[in-house]
Amino acid sequence: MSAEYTSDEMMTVAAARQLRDGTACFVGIGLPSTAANLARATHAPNLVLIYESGCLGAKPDRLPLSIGDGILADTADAVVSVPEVFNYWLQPGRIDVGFLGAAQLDRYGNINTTVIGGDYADPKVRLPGAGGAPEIAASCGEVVVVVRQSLRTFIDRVDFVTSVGYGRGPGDRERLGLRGGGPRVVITDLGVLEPDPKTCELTLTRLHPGVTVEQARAATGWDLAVAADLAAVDPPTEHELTVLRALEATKKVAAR
Amino acid sequence: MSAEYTSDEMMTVAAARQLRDGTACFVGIGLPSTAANLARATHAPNLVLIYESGCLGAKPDRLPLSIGDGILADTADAVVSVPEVFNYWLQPGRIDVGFLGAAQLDRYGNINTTVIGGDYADPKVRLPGAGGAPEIAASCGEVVVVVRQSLRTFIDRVDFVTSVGYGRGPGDRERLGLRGGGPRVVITDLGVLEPDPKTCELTLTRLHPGVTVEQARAATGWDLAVAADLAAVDPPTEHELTVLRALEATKKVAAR
Amino acid sequence: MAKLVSLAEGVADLVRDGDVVALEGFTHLIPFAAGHEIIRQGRQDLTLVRMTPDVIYDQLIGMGCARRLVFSWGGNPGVGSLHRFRDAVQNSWPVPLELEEHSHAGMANRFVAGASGLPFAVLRGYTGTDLPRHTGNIKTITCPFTGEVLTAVPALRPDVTVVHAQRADRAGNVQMWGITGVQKEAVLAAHRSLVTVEEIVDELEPVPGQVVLPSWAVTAVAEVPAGAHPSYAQGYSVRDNDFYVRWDAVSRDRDTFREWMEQHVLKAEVQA
Amino acid sequence: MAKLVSLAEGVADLVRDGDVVALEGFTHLIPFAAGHEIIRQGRQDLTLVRMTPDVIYDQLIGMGCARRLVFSWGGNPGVGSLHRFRDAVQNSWPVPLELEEHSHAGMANRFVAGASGLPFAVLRGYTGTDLPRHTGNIKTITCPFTGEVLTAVPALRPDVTVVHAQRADRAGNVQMWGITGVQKEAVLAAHRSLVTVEEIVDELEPVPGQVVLPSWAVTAVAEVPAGAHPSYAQGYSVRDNDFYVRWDAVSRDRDTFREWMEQHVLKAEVQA
Repeated sequence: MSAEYTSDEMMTVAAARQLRDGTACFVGIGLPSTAANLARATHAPNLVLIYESGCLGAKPDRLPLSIGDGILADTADAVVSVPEVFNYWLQPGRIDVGFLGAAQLDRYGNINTTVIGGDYADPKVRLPGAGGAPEIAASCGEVVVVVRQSLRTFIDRVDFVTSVGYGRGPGDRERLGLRGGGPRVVITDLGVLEPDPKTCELTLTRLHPGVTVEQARAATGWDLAVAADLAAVDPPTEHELTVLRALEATKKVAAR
Repeated sequence: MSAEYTSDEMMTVAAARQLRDGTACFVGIGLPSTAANLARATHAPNLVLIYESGCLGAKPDRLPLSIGDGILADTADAVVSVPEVFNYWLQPGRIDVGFLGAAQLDRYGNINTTVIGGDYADPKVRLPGAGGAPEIAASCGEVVVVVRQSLRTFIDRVDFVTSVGYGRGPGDRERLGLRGGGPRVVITDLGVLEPDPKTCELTLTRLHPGVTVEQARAATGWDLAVAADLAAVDPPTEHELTVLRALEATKKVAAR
Repeated sequence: MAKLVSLAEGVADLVRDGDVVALEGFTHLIPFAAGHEIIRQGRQDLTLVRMTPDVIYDQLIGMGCARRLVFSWGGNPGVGSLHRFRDAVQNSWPVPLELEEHSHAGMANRFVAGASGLPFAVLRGYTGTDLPRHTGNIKTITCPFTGEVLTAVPALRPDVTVVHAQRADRAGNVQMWGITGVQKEAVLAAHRSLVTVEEIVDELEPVPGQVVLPSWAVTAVAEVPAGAHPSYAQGYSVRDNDFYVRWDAVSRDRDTFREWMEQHVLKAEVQA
Repeated sequence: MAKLVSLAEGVADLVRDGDVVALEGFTHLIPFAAGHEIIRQGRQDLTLVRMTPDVIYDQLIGMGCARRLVFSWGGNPGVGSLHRFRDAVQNSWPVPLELEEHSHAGMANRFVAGASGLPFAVLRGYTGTDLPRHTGNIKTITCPFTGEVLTAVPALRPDVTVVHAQRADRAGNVQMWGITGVQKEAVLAAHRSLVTVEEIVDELEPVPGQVVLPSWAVTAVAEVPAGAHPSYAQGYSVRDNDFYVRWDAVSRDRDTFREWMEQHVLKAEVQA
């Protein structure tokens, strides 16, 4: 029996499970960082965490509060300059997994973190922008996206392509010359989506315990494809929950 | 009264005097390194020595035996990578003076350190090659050349242009887009040559004590121009000689 | 050789109305005190450049110092959005703010090109995104050996770069360590530079992970203890994470923001 | 993750006949022991790459291991010329040696491009020299923003790079310091890499000026104490300057050279 848990906890645990031990992971701040550190503290002790601040192989014993948290430099195998992390480490395809969040995501896994609504020059909401994401999405071996699923975030066509998923469909990544594999999986608070091997369209392949297909459809701004062999995600184990909550607690302590 | 001294000592002292205190100097190994360290130990204590091994602001208390001598790293303000020394420090024109030697030098101050005689594919003598010299000669604010003068070295046209002086004459550096000023002065064991402001041709402007114009002409493979106001170089001072000999002695000790 | 100056002198001498100004830093070593001095001295019409404009840029923008922002990620790190930045973009308050928007990889390489004395940099970047449609200076370039098409971005050459570091010696040699971001490149790319430091010491003891900027590559150095607060200086201070959280509330409202700036920046005692 | 191997295993696994091989080092940390093992294992037809081929390349060339040399300065540092290199170029002894010749700036940038996953690098270099007349892969490139014409050189991607470092830990993370030249770039540019180290330790204590290569960026690590002799490893040994002077005499004559190699390299006891 699992303990009680929130949908955000389920999402973070499911995201952490996507990271294989011994791989190198380029970590965005927020949900991806929490999930990556959970993975390192559970099934993937040799996961190599790479932050765009230049920290290679960071091994924080608490959750970093930003991408430039001192704990990352203190525990890294090497701290390199920001140009170096992008040019020598990300660009040549040395990083196995890019771990990204999104403000908007479309059916082909394209990500928007730039502007919402209106047009670029006069947007409804101005978001922080690209950061490292366009090149993480282009050059990592594969991409894992973690994002809460809602009609606001899961839309048919993103207002601005900040980071390319599968573009407008099959063959687009190759045509653009992007060398990484693109989004392998999207983890949400409702379940798991994976690109259809033929159409590249994000398809619901797993649901978190207690979530229905209808709920997932209702939170998706396009006609959501559902896998024939739709499966259920295992609920968080006691151990996963304990470690995750301990990590979250360190964040609150560090913020004091 | 000065003490007895050799023509090589006179050459080294005259070369050292060319370096102004507080400037940054890109130092080749051999004669240039000896002269630059002599300058630092006498009139130019704040001369910034830069070696292509990545040592910025090296302050060796003995003569380094190679461009990668440990004493350079131990005493440098910063040790940077070889790509960095060329890209961030030399290329943008941050270095005031480039201090070079030569196997052959022509009337326009072009330098050969690549091959002598025959053709490139089948040379009479294969020399070490370019090293950092082409870009030092191109990008430093000015270049000082130190070289023993003889018919073997001072030839009408170098067999191979390894590093550009004034090319084939006035305007060539500008046409090539070279941003440094080129050779300002050539110091030999016989005297000092400077480019004619109009023709860019190396012109004998000073003679070391006891050397005649005829000797200089006899050691030059082209019809050597002589300045109307030909002057004499001051002989080495006691202090210059004492410091130079002490430096040379450290070299013998370090080599043990 | 770098001149040792007070912060007020340094800003007065080196930062001019209309300049392209980079105050660089990557969460660590953000030059807050220098940014505040720029605000106090009333600089206007600045083009602000930075990979990660955060709270100090929110303040500069909210106080009307900037007419243009060149950047790749503008946010309150670990907290969320920048409300003064948003208000300027969405509502032109207090003055309109032009944007020139890049990715981190693009901005980092633009500084590298500037530091290297090259007019442009080559990278694999931006491809397939909407950035090139809105940012004019992202072009393609073809490899003369393989024919492959890559991306080119122009060099960044700020009029002045301002950074904060842990230490300098009396000769003006600067030492920083920990996360040093793109600061070396930003200083070397600029025509002038001002470095604020936690302390000026007799001798710079070498430290693992250090980046040293020789005195002759820096224009001026000012001793400004805690000059990175609420950011941090590794070995000297820890990040004031509460401040960043509080800033979210302070900066949401124009009046609250102005009052806060009045009290904490404009009326702050200025070092002579 | 890097494998811990013996030197003999490392060379046997990673260096193959016909390979493009870079044994990098800039006076400091020259991988002599690894070069000797390559000679003992009788590798042939190698394309040797290095900015500053020195005595170990003279030995590889004199023993007939190489058919091609890509370089920017070939000499005996602080002493003079390389006689085996000269003999190969001037007299094709023991086998002909093709040359591909660059400047240091060009070679360094070729390694940077290789490490960066780019097909070429841009620099201000070679202009007006005779190098482009004899070296095919030096081209021009035009800045898409300013129209300025610059120089392009293709990326270097060695099949295998071999370097020597001070230390590694048991996980295979490598640490070097002092003059580190272009070694990081040479390792990252290569398809495979072998690092020999003075010692393998439990923990890599941080050192000022250190360059760390994470284990996952290195193929294999071999513990080879004094593996840089007659070069040096800062913190472990000093340069055997006498050796370099003696090499001048040893290497002038073909027979003396062969005898020396027979005695000091071919018959040397091989670590298992």
